[in-house]
Amino acid sequence: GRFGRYGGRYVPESLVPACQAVADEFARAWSDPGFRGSLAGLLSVYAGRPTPLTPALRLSAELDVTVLLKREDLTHTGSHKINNVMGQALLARRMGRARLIAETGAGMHGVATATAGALLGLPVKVFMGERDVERQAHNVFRMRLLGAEVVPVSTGSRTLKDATSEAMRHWVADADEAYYCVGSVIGPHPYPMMVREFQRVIGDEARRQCAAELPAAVPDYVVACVGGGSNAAGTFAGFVGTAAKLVGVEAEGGAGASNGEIGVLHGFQSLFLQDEDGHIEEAHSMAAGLDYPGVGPEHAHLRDLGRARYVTVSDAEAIAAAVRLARTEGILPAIESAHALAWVIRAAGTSDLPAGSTVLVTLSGRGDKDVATLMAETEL
Amino acid sequence: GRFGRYGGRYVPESLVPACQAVADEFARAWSDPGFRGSLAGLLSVYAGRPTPLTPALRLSAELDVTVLLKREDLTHTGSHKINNVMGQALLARRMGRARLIAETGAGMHGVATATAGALLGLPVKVFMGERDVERQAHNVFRMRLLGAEVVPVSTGSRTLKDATSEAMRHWVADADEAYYCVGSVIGPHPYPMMVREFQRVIGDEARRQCAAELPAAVPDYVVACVGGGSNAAGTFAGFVGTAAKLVGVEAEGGAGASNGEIGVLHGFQSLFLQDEDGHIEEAHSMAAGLDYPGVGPEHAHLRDLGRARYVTVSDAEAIAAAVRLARTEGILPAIESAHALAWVIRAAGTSDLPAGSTVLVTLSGRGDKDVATLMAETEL
Amino acid sequence: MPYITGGVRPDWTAYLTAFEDAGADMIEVGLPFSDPTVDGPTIQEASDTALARGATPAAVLADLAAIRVGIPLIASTYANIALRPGFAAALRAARISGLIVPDLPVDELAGLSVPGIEVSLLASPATPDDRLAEIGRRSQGFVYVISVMGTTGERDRLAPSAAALAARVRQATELPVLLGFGISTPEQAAEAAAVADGVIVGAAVMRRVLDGAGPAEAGAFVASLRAALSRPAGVG
Amino acid sequence: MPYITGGVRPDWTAYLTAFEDAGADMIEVGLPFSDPTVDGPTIQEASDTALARGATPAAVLADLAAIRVGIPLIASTYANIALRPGFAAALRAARISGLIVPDLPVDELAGLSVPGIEVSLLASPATPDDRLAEIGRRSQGFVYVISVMGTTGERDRLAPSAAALAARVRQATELPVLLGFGISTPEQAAEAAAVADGVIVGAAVMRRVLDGAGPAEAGAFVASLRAALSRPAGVG
Repeated sequence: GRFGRYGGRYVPESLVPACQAVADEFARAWSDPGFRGSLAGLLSVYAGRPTPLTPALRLSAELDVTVLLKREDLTHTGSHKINNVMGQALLARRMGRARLIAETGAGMHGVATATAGALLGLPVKVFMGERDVERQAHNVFRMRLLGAEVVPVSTGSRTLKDATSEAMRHWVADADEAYYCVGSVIGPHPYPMMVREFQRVIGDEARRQCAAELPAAVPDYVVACVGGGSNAAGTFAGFVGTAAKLVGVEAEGGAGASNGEIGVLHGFQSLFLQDEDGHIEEAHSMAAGLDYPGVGPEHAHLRDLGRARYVTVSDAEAIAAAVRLARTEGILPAIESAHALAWVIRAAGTSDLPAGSTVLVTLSGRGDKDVATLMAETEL
Repeated sequence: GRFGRYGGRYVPESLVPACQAVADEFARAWSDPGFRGSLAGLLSVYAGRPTPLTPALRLSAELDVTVLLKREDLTHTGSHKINNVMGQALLARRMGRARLIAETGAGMHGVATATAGALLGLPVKVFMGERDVERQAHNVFRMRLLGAEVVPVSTGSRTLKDATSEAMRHWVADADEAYYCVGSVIGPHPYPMMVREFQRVIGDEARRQCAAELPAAVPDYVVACVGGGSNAAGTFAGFVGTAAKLVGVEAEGGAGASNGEIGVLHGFQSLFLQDEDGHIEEAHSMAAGLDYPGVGPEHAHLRDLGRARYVTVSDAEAIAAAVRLARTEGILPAIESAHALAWVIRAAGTSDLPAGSTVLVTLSGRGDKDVATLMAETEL
Repeated sequence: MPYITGGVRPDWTAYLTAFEDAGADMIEVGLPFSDPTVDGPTIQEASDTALARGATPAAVLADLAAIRVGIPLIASTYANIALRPGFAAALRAARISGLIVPDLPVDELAGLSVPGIEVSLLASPATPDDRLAEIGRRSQGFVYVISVMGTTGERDRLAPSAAALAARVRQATELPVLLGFGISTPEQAAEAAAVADGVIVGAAVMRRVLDGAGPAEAGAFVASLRAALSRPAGVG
Repeated sequence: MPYITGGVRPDWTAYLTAFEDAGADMIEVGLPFSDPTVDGPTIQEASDTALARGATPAAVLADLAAIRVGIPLIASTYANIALRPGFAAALRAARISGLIVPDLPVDELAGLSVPGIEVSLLASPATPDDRLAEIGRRSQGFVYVISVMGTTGERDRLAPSAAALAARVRQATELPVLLGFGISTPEQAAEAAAVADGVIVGAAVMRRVLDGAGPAEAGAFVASLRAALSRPAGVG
């Protein structure tokens, strides 16, 4: 359950058996070809895998680096989140659990969980801060369309952190029946490891695609955005054993790996933004998926090892990168994914990313959800 | 240029040479393995083809018919429109045209054309009625993000029909430089035939997938929604030579094939809603993509032949079908595509679609664009 | 040949008499259609105005049947109207002698059945020679030469392409050659008449009608155009 | 053992004296944390109130260092606070003798270094026997028995699971067994005391404090609980 100094299982005693049950069942399932076949089948016939590796030809010419885009934006529901929730929902069914619970901030993980629940006929309860319920009425409605129950949380700041607390409380009280579906490579063991395994399909596919497309078989750089870090963890998993340089790109205002200190939150030890008293600080990013004060424990470990590098990008750089990709390739990326591109654009031609390099960028999701935000922020 | 009584090329003399140039170049391109290879390559690495054939397991169990969904909702930009615009944009480039022009109503075809233009570096001019520009600010912004110029049209009713007229006027004045990108199986020859050919990838893929998945190799029924009718034309093209029964589903308020009379509009002869004086009537459907007073000429011909059947579905039935698919399969279809499903739901178990049948339904697009409309129309 | 959109004003037939008095040799009467895709903004506005007044092709033709005009009347309308059953009979009842259908090119002519009515075809600067020959062969009454690539509407000066095309059309037909699209001033009319047998003036007339010009004023404008045509035999 | 959130009111240390006077055997002092994920709404509200007042673990411990209480003080806080360097020294300076860290289960105990402080572990109804044995072996001071699956907070009656678990824990340890979670009335306290060595009452006390009960009123509530414990030697 550890990645170097990080990870672990910091949960109330009441939840230890529930976490252990998930860990045990995941271990069995992951070594069961039947389970893996079911998951691979769903990801293929339902979620649209494999996703393409798209050469960004015009952007590459402008930057003088070869940019390859791993297209998670083309999956069902529009982001890599589906890889993970399909895996966990199948696991929950295998465990005989009666329902799924999840927390959500902007609503993306909630929609993904509601989707998986609808597909498998598992009722879904999504905990969401009251303020987020108001701000994200579209996604609330979408979850309800999918048959999920959205539970508004009125405690504390009435946002994601409170929704997370409430979901955990609910899990404690209903640990026998409910399966807690975590949305990123965070949480108590086995979640960070398990979610990485469910997301490694991104990296494994990309590795094969690169081997088929690139003379060198492996790109020089592999770049992904990092909030909790699940799309990056899944991407890196395919390349950690190669010579590719790994780069995780955080939002300036939510840079746990870049600016955090060691601490414990949400069941795991990792790097968190916190004040001198040990209180967790709020993250600030226009990208809801990067708006998290910590980072998955494996990323903290990869940073310590020097195997991956973590950098930050501002909101403004991310917006500019999103617009640029739309203009050059006809692809509007999620503002989260645009962070990864923004670093590539900034670094191209410098010693960080020399001219002539080949760089794989994971487009974790599509930008349709961000059009309103971009409209408010951009003059066209 | 004819499909039985329908089709033709009813355009001003000024445009005849331009249409003929498109027809000639398309004929050359379509028999050129290089062109077809380029297009197939882009559809694969860029647009995410092939799209899956997803068995709708829970809905099938409820209806007692086997429902297979052809997932055009998973393509880049979220609908089958991309198949056509990629083909036409490649053709425009092959013809050395300097820019693309298109008209759009709700904005979907405009966004698709802007996408193709951005990818190939071709400037795009999209004509859009002023009222639509106001109502569809999101899509206008999206087109501009993609680098397209949106030209508001202030004549007449300031909606799609005026945008179409204005685009054709513009084409007349700029026929040497501009390529007119038509969004459906409508318009003067060669557009209805050419767009069908670009969309037949839907039917060809589905045919192969059915052959691999179904004991009978071919479904009993093939169902698709019909506005102009491009996703249906593309789907039907793969099955017209089989024993499958073809069903086109129109919106009650835009049922050219079901309720229209022979006439000429937008350069082609077909079935149109019109009054006793020969004035074209406005269509009324909550599905922007079905809100068209006519139908592609090949559909009119298939109807006359009895080879395909055309039926209508109300707005309310379509909404209910969209919600039902979200609940049973975790897929929110475009409200257009929901029309096809609504007919399946209504007909299942009747002599129109007997219990035990196998039915292929083309999900032409995803429903994300319709969430606001559904919110206004549905109480959850 | 001046143009008037049928039904654009309650007194629209009075313009016909005024145009006749102004020396017009023929008059083109537009039958309004719901989707005038080929027309420019002025004629489209006239068409919308007529439709909003409840004008229908049948009503316009009925208005014509009720009056007497001493010069030929040419109807122009869209294919959707022209291809309807009974259309030829309605034209004949209104004493219409000719027809222009701008969205019905020569290739689709076989589908149009209007016995007793002369169908004039259009030629455009983009039309190649072999096609021009067919148009010349199959056109009736006259050939309508589109002076520029574009739609109907006023323009500052006669396009240079006009003369060249008119000359090419003359090679292809014995019929009179009329020049249209974008002719709006007596100077342009004179220029045009130098290369063609006559001119068709649509938008420039309708602009004035839409701006409130009554039959007398519109007739005076037509007279000014007619006077500018140097050749007395021109079909003005 | 009553509970108070450190820093919840300016006069919060006065509650400690009141609880001592009311007969409490020990007092649990909560050190507020920004993300109290394990606590129920009442304690979370108390924690947020304290944080809003600017309470920090250091300030709360400094408040304690400045007063004298004659009974043991047990700190409770979250792992993120407990694992920080210097935490043990701060506890000792505040004369804290024990520590509860609800999100730090026995598996993670090795990472916690608080020499001189007794770390009490929790047992839950879901804990299997072998694990209970390890908890009994490694807990210090007492074992905190979670009477129900769920978070802190008031409930109508003592859960039936409580007695069974308390008995299982007794098999696993020589330490006193304290029952907590959901005990809010003297009747429940009496029920609990019948199966355990004492009870921990948190939310029921804090609800009153948040509703405005001063030290005297809160002390009276604690006294009523204390009186209900039938066994005089009970750790109330």
